[in-house]
Amino acid sequence: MAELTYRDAVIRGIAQEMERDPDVVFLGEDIAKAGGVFKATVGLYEQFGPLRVRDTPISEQAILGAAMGAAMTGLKPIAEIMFSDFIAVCFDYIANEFPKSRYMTNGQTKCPLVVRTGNGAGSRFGAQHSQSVENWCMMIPGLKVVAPSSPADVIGLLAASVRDPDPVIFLEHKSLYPTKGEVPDGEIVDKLGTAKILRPGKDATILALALMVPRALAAAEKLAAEHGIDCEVIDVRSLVPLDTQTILGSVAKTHRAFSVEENPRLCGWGAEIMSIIADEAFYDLDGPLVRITTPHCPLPSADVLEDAILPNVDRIVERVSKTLNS
Amino acid sequence: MAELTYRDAVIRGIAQEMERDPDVVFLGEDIAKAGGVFKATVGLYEQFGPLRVRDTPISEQAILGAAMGAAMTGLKPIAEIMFSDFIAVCFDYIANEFPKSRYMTNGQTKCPLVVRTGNGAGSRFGAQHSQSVENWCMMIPGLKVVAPSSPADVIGLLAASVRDPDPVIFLEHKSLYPTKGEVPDGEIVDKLGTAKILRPGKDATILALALMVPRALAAAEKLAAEHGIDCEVIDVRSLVPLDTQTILGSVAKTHRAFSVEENPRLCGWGAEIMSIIADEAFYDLDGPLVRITTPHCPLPSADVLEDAILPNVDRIVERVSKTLNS
Amino acid sequence: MNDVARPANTALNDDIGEDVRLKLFETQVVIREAEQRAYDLFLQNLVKGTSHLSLGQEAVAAGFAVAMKPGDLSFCTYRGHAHTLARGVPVEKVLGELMGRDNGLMRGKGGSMHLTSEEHGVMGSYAIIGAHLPIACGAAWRAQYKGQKDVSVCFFGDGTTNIGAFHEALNFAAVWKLPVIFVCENNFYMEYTPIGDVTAVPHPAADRASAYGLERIVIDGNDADAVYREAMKAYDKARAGGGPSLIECLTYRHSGHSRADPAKYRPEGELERWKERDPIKIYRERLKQFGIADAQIEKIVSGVKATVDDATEKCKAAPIPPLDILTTDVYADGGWAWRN
Amino acid sequence: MNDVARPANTALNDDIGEDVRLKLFETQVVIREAEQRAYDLFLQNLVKGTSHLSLGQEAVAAGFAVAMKPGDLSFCTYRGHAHTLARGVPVEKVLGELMGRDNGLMRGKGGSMHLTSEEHGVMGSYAIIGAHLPIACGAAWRAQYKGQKDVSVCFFGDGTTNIGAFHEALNFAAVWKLPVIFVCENNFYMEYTPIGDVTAVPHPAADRASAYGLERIVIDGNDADAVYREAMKAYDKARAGGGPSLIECLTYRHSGHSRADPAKYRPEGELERWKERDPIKIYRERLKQFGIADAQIEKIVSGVKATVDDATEKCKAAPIPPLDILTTDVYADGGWAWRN
Ligand SMILES: Cc1ncc(C[n+]2csc(CCOP(=O)(O)OP(=O)(O)O)c2C)c(N)n1
Ligand SMILES: Cc1ncc(C[n+]2csc(CCOP(=O)(O)OP(=O)(O)O)c2C)c(N)n1
Ligand SMILES: [Mg+2]
Ligand SMILES: [Mg+2]
Repeated sequence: MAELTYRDAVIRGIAQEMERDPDVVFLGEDIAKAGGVFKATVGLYEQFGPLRVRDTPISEQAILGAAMGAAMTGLKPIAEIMFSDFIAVCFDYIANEFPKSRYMTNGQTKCPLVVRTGNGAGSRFGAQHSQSVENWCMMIPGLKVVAPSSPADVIGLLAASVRDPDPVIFLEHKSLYPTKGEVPDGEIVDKLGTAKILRPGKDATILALALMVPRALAAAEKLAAEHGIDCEVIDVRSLVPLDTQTILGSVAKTHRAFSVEENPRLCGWGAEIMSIIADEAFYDLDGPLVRITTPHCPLPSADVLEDAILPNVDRIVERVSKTLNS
Repeated sequence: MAELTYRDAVIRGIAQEMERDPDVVFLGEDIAKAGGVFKATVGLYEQFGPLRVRDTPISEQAILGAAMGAAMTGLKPIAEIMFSDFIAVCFDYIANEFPKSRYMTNGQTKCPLVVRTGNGAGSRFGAQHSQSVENWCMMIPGLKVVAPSSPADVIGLLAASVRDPDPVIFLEHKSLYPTKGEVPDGEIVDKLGTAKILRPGKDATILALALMVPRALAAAEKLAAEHGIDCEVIDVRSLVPLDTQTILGSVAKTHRAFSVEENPRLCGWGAEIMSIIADEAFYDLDGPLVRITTPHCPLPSADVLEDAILPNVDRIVERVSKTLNS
Repeated sequence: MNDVARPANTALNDDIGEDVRLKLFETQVVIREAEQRAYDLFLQNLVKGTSHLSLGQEAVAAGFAVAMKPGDLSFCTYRGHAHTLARGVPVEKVLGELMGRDNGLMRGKGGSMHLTSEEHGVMGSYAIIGAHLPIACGAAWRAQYKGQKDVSVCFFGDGTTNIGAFHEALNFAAVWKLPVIFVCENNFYMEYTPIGDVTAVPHPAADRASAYGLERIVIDGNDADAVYREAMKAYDKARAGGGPSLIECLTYRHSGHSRADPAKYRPEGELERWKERDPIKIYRERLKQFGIADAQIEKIVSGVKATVDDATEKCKAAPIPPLDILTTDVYADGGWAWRN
Repeated sequence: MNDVARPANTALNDDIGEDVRLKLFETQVVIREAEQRAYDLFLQNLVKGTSHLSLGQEAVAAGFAVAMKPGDLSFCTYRGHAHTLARGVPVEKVLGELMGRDNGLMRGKGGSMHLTSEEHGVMGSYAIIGAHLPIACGAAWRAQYKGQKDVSVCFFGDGTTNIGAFHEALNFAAVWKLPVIFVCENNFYMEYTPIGDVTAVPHPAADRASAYGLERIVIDGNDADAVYREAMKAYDKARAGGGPSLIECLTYRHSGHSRADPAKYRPEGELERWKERDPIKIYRERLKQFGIADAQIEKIVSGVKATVDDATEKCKAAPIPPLDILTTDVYADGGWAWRN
């Protein structure tokens, strides 16, 4: 066991997989010699050399297209898109190429690659560098979509993503990079498609992802202490595949569900999950399904504004307690 | 009153607005001299001349970027993106530029433009030319998103979109182009953000969009005739702004809701609406909220396969009747 | 077309030789016959969907394919029947796919615009303009990284040179010195708009080569020998680690952009002028010039016709795909489960 | 830098003249002082978020801005403070925005990367590489369509020339003959990677000009006179209907890419060599050469310093933005309602 930052966990996760398999290669902007703009790839160039860790031009379409062509023909590329907002400039690969090739070719084409990207708000970068874009990916059939909240999950889910035979979008939360957590020694390999119950509870289920996970946990403690409400907190971790068993199992027990989403409201992952619950677990429910999201609005830059717009502990506590007490 | 095809309604809608306002200009690939690949812009070049109706290179980013710059500085551009799937190659404008500029600049920047695009399946074009991408747009804060189902709505909503001071994504369904409908004479201007109850009913609410609207209506007739179930069918028409009043009002009356979505399942507009109903109208509900969507899967090309994958009348009838009778 | 390099060599035993020439001819005829049949089947409403024919452009596909080694990789567009057939994919598989039959290359799941046969090195047909140029770079990167000697060849049209992905791919390939060949089939039109109306330079590909430090290459795309020679040069260079090439082939499509297009936008006489330079006509004469007997030529043609006829009958008799393939092969496990 | 055109004219009353020269100098000093202050405030933790300084690149911003007429439009990147200040936007508004104060240009809603002041012709700062090149085309299209005589000027870096939108915009502008000027500030680095490592040609912009039928232009971006002259030429051409220009300005940023970057990737001595060619140092000497007295120069500098000091105090004292602006101005009605 060692304490590691989420940032260093990314490095360790990539290194673990590159050591294991010489077909794992890594490309992106400023990721090699400079170690990445978030310093989340420091040392990989030195360890694995210029053929396996390659700096690219500012050409996101070339980055993802090249990753795909390499994946189709025998490599297991990891591609970095520096900020997840930039997925918009290479969205054709995310939406039309990676996820459709296997289906269209009746199973001939494989596409085992990972797109790592810095997602989410909290760095005062403003509207074009702070978005939570997990839903841009979740809504596309054929992708897998993962968003870890802890250093140990970073390593384990990254390993699982690299080993997965399908294209995986791996969303690292920028505001989690400096956070720390205990990480077991040795190889770590987790499983995609598995949510984690981080805090068992009986009164309500709170679903959260990435940066919202620590906030949901803190809110649950406060709800317990101040309102006597015992919440079960689930870290969804993997949007696709989605662990509906764990989620529906929890709702069957608590009879109430809340989502805490960093994304702007419309068509968020919470909407999807709530629509599943409202269909399949309707008769388990004791009351409304409530989503706590960032308002459906671009993100502001100033610190006070950015802090105020995201879901936070107090907003979660208030929404959950008011809903359950009404 | 005259009978018009949906295709000709597009032409008439654009012409109506270009006649009214010389600042309305129109650009896209093959839209001018050739009249558009769907023949939905025939005659506009002849009527309005080469300065107002302009063919572009195959440069979707340039098309949308140019539309934005023109809109910011005083024009009211209509830009065509030939197939909605191609939004993926210019998604930066849809996701990061149009919808954020006004907010980021604290209201300084305006962006009054319309992106028209051929959306949806049914032409045996395969996975990269058949998608329903309304949710790619709906999930982005700052856009407006419209999808008409009838020729009259095409004209009225297109006029409202062109006159709207915000960026509007206007989704024309490719399979509806040849369909016909009655259209009033003279100028037609509709209102964004308004759903339409096309068939009143008391037993369940069916929400549909674009090509799914005629199917939902046909299903409702069959449900009435064969199952004695009286469905209210709502054409959602405008995803943003969303007419939640009409929708919630209907659910308050029927106590049951279904969505019929052409899009692949995850994070569809139906998920959003169901999550709103499950929160705000929970106590109105008599049973599960059910979404009928295309499977979460790319689209096949062969006619039999394509026909089988989209929601159709029988599938709607079966889902609704089974759900209500269980 | 003043700047087109025309082959000067007319010696009997020249660099190309008889075997290759016969192969070049046969390949062009296969494409011609199969495409014409696809058109007929469309008129009979047996080909649904869209389809984009290469009638008139056969020499490009044949020249590049015949010059390939097994293991070399082709990346095509929606106008990909020609390149798919040129790699030896059976006509039946192609027509079956166009007709949406279970015997199609992808059992009807891909359709005309997405022909793929990895076993023949056809790594896919891509229907989003420009998308496959970066993808071909990736395949070439794999070859470079693994020390494998195959080349990746990427075909696209003149109109494609104006989209962003073209630019990114060319720069990327040049900087990484990848064994990838970019083949621009300049047929002078994007869909219905003349390329000159929307392009800042006369040669949409070649006039951009210098922007990537590449040689300016324009060839006669209707002469399979010229294409073959240029292809060989480019492949050799790529295999030797010399990096990418960008080759602009001047050619012309005899039919409309897609099955829906009567191509009324063409100036009068243009099609006729190009038909005089029909690649198959040119090549028939070439074969004669090299002393190949008429009978041998006719035998090839009739052999191809028989194959196409046979394929057509098989496709007509083939079942439609079963609905249980609707949601297969979304993921590598064969299924489409997005949840547990 | 052998191919840089250096101004030869040293006559006292040359084409530029004293008034413009003083304006060029002052503009550069404003940028220098304001940017240095931004850096100090960042060290004091008063500037949050990121910021991208143009220290060392002032001559480009000054030269292009001073050559503009009122009504001309600037389109900037995340490295946009310089261009914003050069159009006359008050220092206080810029620093206020960087500090997230209510007196900022956009009241803290945009931040350092999105400075916009439409009343000064600053039509936005864009943080997605390449996105604003097509947007500038659109503004130029409006001018062309309406017969208005303004030009749209779009600034971007060397690294930006490798993204697709660059290519699409250049071709589009050239084909439509738009009054738009593309200004590449080649500071030899994308974020931390030397541009030469990832670009197929030595001059990332100029060596691509011919791909769009444009003239190859490379100038000394550290000499405000050279910049001013080239700007005037390009603007005149654009206003006369002669279409777009692409101008590559060779320059260098003295600080790191952004506030987080110590710029350790630079080879030793590189920064020092460029500092010898500091644009403000160069221009101070130029002024002397043209007989401007030291005292007058110092007066300009101290005037600017006083302005920046004053702005700093005002920003420190300014309130933070009220939370009720959090969701305003998403839509034109002032609000953010996505439902009724
Ligand atoms: C991104 C994108 N934009 C537009 C289209 C529609 N489209 C299909 S083919 C085509 C013309 C392509 O022209 P060219 O590259 O010259 O190839 P050709 O069809 O002549 O072989 C267009 C515009 C598309 N498929 N993808
Ligand atoms: C599409 C996109 N990719 C990557 C980035 C991250 N990024 C910001 S600035 C930068 C370097 C830009 O280099 P250059 O164009 O030379 O401008 P400079 O910063 O040197 O002024 C990069 C890669 C971005 N903002 N947008
Ligand atoms: Mg063409
Ligand atoms: Mg730079």
